[in-house]
Amino acid sequence: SVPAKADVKIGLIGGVSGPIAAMAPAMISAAELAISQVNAQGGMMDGEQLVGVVGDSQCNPQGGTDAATKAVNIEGVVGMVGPHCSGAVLAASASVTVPAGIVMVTPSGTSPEITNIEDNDLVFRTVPSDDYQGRALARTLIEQGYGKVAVAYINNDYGTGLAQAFRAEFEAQGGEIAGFAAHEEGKASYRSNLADLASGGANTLVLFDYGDGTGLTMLRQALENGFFETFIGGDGMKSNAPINELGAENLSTFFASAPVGEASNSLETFNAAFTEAGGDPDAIFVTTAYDAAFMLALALEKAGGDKEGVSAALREISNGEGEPILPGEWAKAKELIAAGTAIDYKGAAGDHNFDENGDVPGTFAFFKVGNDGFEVVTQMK
Amino acid sequence: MGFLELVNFYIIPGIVLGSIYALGAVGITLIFAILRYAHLAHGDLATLGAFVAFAVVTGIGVSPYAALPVAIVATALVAVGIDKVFYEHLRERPKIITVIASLGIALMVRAVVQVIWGVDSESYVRGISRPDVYFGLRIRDREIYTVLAMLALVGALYVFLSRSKWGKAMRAMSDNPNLALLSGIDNKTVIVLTWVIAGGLCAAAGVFLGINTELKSMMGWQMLLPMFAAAILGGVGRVEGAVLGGLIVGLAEELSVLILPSEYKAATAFVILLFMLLVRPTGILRGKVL
Amino acid sequence: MEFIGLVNYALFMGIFIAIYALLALGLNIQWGFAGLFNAGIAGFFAVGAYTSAIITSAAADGRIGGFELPFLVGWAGAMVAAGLIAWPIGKICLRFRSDYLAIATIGVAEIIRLVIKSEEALTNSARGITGLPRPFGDLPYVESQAAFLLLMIAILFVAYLLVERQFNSPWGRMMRAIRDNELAARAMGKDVEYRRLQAFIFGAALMGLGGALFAHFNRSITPEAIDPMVATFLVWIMLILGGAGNNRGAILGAAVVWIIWSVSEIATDQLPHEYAVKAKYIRLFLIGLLLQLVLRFRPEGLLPEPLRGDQGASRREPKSSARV
Amino acid sequence: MLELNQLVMDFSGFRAVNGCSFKVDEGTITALIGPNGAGKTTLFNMIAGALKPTSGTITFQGGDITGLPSNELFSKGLVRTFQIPHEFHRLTALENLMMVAPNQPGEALLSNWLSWGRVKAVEKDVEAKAEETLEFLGLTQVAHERAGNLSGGQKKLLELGRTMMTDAKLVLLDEPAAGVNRTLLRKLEEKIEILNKERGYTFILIEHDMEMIEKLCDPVVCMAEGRVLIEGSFQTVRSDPQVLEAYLGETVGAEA
Amino acid sequence: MSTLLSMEDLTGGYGEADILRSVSLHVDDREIVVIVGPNGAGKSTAMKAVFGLLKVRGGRTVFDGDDITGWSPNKIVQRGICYVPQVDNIFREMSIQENLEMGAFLKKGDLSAAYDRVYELFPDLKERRRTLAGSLSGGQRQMVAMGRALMLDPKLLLLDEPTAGLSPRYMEQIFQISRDVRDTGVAILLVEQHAKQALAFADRGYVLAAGQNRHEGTGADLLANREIAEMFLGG
Ligand SMILES: Nc1ncnc2c1ncn2[C@@H]1O[C@H](COP(=O)(O)OP(=O)(O)OP(=O)(O)O)[C@@H](O)[C@H]1O
Ligand SMILES: Nc1ncnc2c1ncn2[C@@H]1O[C@H](COP(=O)(O)OP(=O)(O)OP(=O)(O)O)[C@@H](O)[C@H]1O
Ligand SMILES: CC(C)C[C@H](N)C(=O)O
Ligand SMILES: [Mg+2]
Ligand SMILES: [Mg+2]
Repeated sequence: SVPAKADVKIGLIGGVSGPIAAMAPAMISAAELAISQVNAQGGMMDGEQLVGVVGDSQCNPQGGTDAATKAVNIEGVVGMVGPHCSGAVLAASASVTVPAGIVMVTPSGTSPEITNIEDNDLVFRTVPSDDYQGRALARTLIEQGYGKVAVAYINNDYGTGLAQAFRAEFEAQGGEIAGFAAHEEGKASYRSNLADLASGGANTLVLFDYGDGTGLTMLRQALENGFFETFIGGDGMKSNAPINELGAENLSTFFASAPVGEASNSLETFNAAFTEAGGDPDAIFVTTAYDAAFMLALALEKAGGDKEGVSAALREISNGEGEPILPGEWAKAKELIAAGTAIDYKGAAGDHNFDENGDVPGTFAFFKVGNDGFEVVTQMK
Repeated sequence: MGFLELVNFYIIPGIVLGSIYALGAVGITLIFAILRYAHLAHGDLATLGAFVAFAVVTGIGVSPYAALPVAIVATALVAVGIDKVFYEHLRERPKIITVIASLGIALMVRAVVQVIWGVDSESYVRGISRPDVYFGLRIRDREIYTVLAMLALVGALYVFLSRSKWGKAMRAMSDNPNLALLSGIDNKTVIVLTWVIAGGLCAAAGVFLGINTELKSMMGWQMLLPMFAAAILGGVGRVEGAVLGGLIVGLAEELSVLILPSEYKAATAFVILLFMLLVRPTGILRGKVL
Repeated sequence: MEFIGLVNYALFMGIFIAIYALLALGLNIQWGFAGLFNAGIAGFFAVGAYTSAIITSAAADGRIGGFELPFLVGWAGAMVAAGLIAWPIGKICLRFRSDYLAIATIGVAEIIRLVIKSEEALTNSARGITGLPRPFGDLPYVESQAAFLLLMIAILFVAYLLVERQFNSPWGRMMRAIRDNELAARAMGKDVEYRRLQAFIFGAALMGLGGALFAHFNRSITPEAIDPMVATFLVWIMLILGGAGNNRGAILGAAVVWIIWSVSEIATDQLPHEYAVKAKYIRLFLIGLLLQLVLRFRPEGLLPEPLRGDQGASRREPKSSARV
Repeated sequence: MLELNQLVMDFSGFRAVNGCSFKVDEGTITALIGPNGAGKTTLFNMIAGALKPTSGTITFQGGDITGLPSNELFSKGLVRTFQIPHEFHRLTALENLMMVAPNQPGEALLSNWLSWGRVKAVEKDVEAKAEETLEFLGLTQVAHERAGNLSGGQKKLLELGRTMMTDAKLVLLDEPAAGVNRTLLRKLEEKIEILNKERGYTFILIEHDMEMIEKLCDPVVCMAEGRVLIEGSFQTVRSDPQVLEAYLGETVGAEA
Repeated sequence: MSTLLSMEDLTGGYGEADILRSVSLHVDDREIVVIVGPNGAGKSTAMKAVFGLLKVRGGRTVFDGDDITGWSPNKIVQRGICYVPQVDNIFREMSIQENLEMGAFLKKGDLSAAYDRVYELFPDLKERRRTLAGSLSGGQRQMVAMGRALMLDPKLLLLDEPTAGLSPRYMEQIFQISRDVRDTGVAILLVEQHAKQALAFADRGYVLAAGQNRHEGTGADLLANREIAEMFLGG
């Protein structure tokens, strides 16, 4: 008989309870999709199962370090997807994963501070730093002919990061910012905020927020009261919630940017698979979460299940050279790895060629709301 | 900025928001005065009420206004039940114990909501509704109903408290529970009554918040601090004070955008509160000094 | 799971418990002894953490500080800053009674939180401050954790001695008297306002230290850490469960509550994997429920407040009291 | 020693004390009597700094003390008791007395570290004195009981005991006899007399117990409706028809 | 004359320790009974025991034929006992009138006769009936407390030191009222430190010390006992 083989565990650490409770479940199930694909297509190495250990980081450093410690020390994970929130990423990497030599790939920690962590090359992310997306969006808007916009952003690292990068680039490109204001999440009314922003005279509102959170409230109140004509969101707004709650017919002037892979059928492949698994592929950060888990699995496979080599392997499987691997192509990748052939993962959220800091530059697309959800308007550079 | 604009985009939203706060603050102020503790699970009970109504709305397809009574009754029952199971045996203990217990209840209620209804944003009615314009004032039906319902519920409560024997008994209980007992006032009934009222109003706050925005599992928790500010602002134990406090907090939050950077909107309630405590520590209407 | 893993986990819990115990001790000075209902712990925690971060981090564009001073200077600075900010807050707020004070301090803490979150030049706004030095940070994982824990225990021990002596001295008696009856204390010649302020500042300084230790342990501080739930309410739960008015109770409470908080996740992870996400909500439910159970069966806290005047061995046992 | 000059106290429209003036000489035991609600306690509250007079002045040993907070008055040697006991309910009876002792070095934060020896030495003296006082009041068995659990009368005794813990110059006693057992009361009377004669304390005593007043007090001031009705020796006051009518009633008056 | 209230070998206290140790006493119909004793003897505790406000570990209380041990206070009030505690005996944040109204909480119908009676007894209260009771002087509070209990026409009135803090004139009056009330058919059990005056007008008295019965007898007998006078009544 075959000797029982130990499972290979990775941590799926996210803000299940706490302020981003509404976003975390979709991200976790996207990562689990990757895991189940791995297991369905032969598992790890000699057929070991890949197991995702879910931990609750509560979107704060206290919870993040606690969950990470448990995952690393009690569960014995050899890699980690998450935490979701930047504060938790910063804390958990400094006090747990980096000292323990565990690779961490965050799918949503977007703070520019993550770039600077002294991490012995152990902290990666599949989501571009807010700096990149903000700038890319600014350039796209200029190209699309928006000259004057107002910006509303949620007052956290995500919103602040995007908004500031956006403003810098937009103004540098000759655009005019006619209103720039942060807001706290969770308030019942934002009409006065909107009125104030609208008083600057812009017709377009750039909204850096979450589509299933405060961003939805603001979008609704803006539409209902006729503030602004056009609405532009970041990836946080590219969520199904506005379509479900407000109706696609009301969102004809709503656009959002989000990271996508260059091989855009990567995204379609993922979308199909995730929809089949019962997920919402337009939910925020699901593509990055999926990619993070899938890449971690590839790296572990390449490193032979040993945490030591994961970091190097992670770079090798997606450095742009080698046989392209699309989302879900585990069996193929496994074979190639076994054969010693170089592979290059082309993810749903981008190609993920990590720079020396473990960041990805990200490629973005600009979406509009069509009849069946979001449709790509144009690629962004 | 024109006058109409001020009214449409600052005053009216402020009043609607204030009415929602007021519904919650009235319950908080009653519990404060009669049972003498800060009930930190109030916000999450409001969430529960909102989701109960949601279940009714999606289950049998009625409008949220029709579901409101169901939510009120259900939440009132839950509140009474929570008191019986968890708070009752702490009655003789220092009040801080119950405050901490209510924090635990907040977590438990929220967990129940999250397990049953999940964590996604929901709305009672899909789509958007644009306001009607009356003489340049942009008002939605739901806003009128919110304010009217608040006035009706709180007005009825006010009459009950000042006219009926049980209303007075509630005050007596809040004043000197032992002596109330010795006067033949059945403290159990008074406490049940308090929870029925507080729980019911709290559900109404949740439902109206849901009607005016969306339903989220954290919606109540996020309303908790402004509701407390409103209760204290109005004077503890004063029902009409809580309404006034709620309206002031609501209006101030909306108007604050005109003078403060909008990220400080959430602080306005507290700035007003601190200022008021400095000049008038008993609240706008003279409340209890606890 | 390996033995060394358990050790690591235990070390980590020990560090967190020690940090929270400092917060609980600070709160015990304010509530347990002076009767001050401070519900703004997060504010002092944050001021301490950020002060130390500014003092010890490397210089950065666009915000003040980055003095790169040793962490000890940062910690001292944290205590001073938290104490200093407590001074005007206390001046204004301490004249409010119990629940009013609570809501006033919550308000102040919220304002502090918003300032920290929004003021780029002061705190690097929402991104927080990173790259803080961590004592023994260069050692390998286990050694580094162990050394840090020892340092925490040493600090906690000193703080405990400091507080305990104050409590058992006439100062503590006076504070408890003021807590019980302000009017009478004043009539007996005690300067109530001044003494309250003293206790408030003393407690706040410890909270500030707790914040600084937390920041340095994680090498970073971000606004997410000053969420009222984990930075204020959790500390209250610890103190009340441990036993307000009892320093050992405060420390024990920190340990018990943190262990419940952390271990409950391991417990709910036993649920089938399909429920992995729901398990986290159930975990919160469980935490709430355990809290109810402890309060039900130990309503005076695990270690009730001692009747301090009755510490002599020869003295008779106090009658238990019906009401406190 | 103490001089009250046209004191007035208004409570939102209600005038509780209405132009009250009298003097208290050093070394006397002055009685303050009068019907319920005459304003006696309110007067005490003003003298002791718990209330700020609406108008009028108070001088104590030649200095104006109007409106000074009570803790400052305490350090000038002015101590009061409360009619409705204000014990520190979670402190033991013994601690209730010990905390009163003035100038304890251990009340300063730093001296608990810099001069612990001295703190302990002073503490020992204070404790001895407190125990002695409890003994005298018959409270020794409840010395280590929480004061909140004492009986009504025991709390009143504790009130009185606090005044014995300091070297006061002027002691204001608000109905020390109410609720106190009569046998014990006779002992208290002796003690007050001793404190007055030997230690030179000056007393102002609010009382409704005529026996006690007769035994201890001279002069007697009778208030009614916020004003001084009459002032003089016990006999003069007692036989005054107005006092009889307003205060003493028939039986007690008839005994006179 | 039949026995209205009887306390039989009652033992109990607030916590672990027994404050009352086998205390027995009884009150007959239309009787005024006074309890005297040193401070801390357990007099107030004995009264609270009637209302079940402490842990009773032995003995029982019978009222008008019913064993009321363990009943809830509001049921006992309904059964016909009114109690004026020694301390904390008013609703501070309610007006005088409302205090009285709460006293009559269990009474149905028109209260004006009851109000008139109380205001007649304490005219000082009448003119200030809208004043919050918490701002009253010590003596005035005592009047309100007494008035509250008189609102309900009880069968038995328990008064814990009703005269403490009252001026001599009112003290007289309280005793007079007690007699009047008794004459309308109400029995009274009271605790007094004005022991001589109280024993002089009471039908019977008990001396309690250290939680135990010490002496029992008619008022006159107790007053005549030299030892009692010296030990408990102030010589
Ligand atoms: N805080 C207050 N607010 C309003 N009225 C007050 C207040 N304090 C006292 N009074 C009123 O002032 C009057 C005098 O009260 P005070 O307590 O001085 O009387 P007293 O002479 O001490 O009577 P007693 O002998 O009954 O104690 C009373 O009528 C009382 O109602
Ligand atoms: N709530 C309580 N908890 C614990 N012990 C108490 C409590 N109340 C009273 N005691 C104790 O019970 C004993 C009797 O008290 P009680 O009040 O019955 O005395 P009393 O005879 O009424 O005295 P007084 O004449 O002073 O009112 C006292 O020693 C007191 O310390
Ligand atoms: C899930 C998101 C809210 C996380 C956010 N982008 C952050 O960096 O904290
Ligand atoms: Mg008085
Ligand atoms: Mg008594």
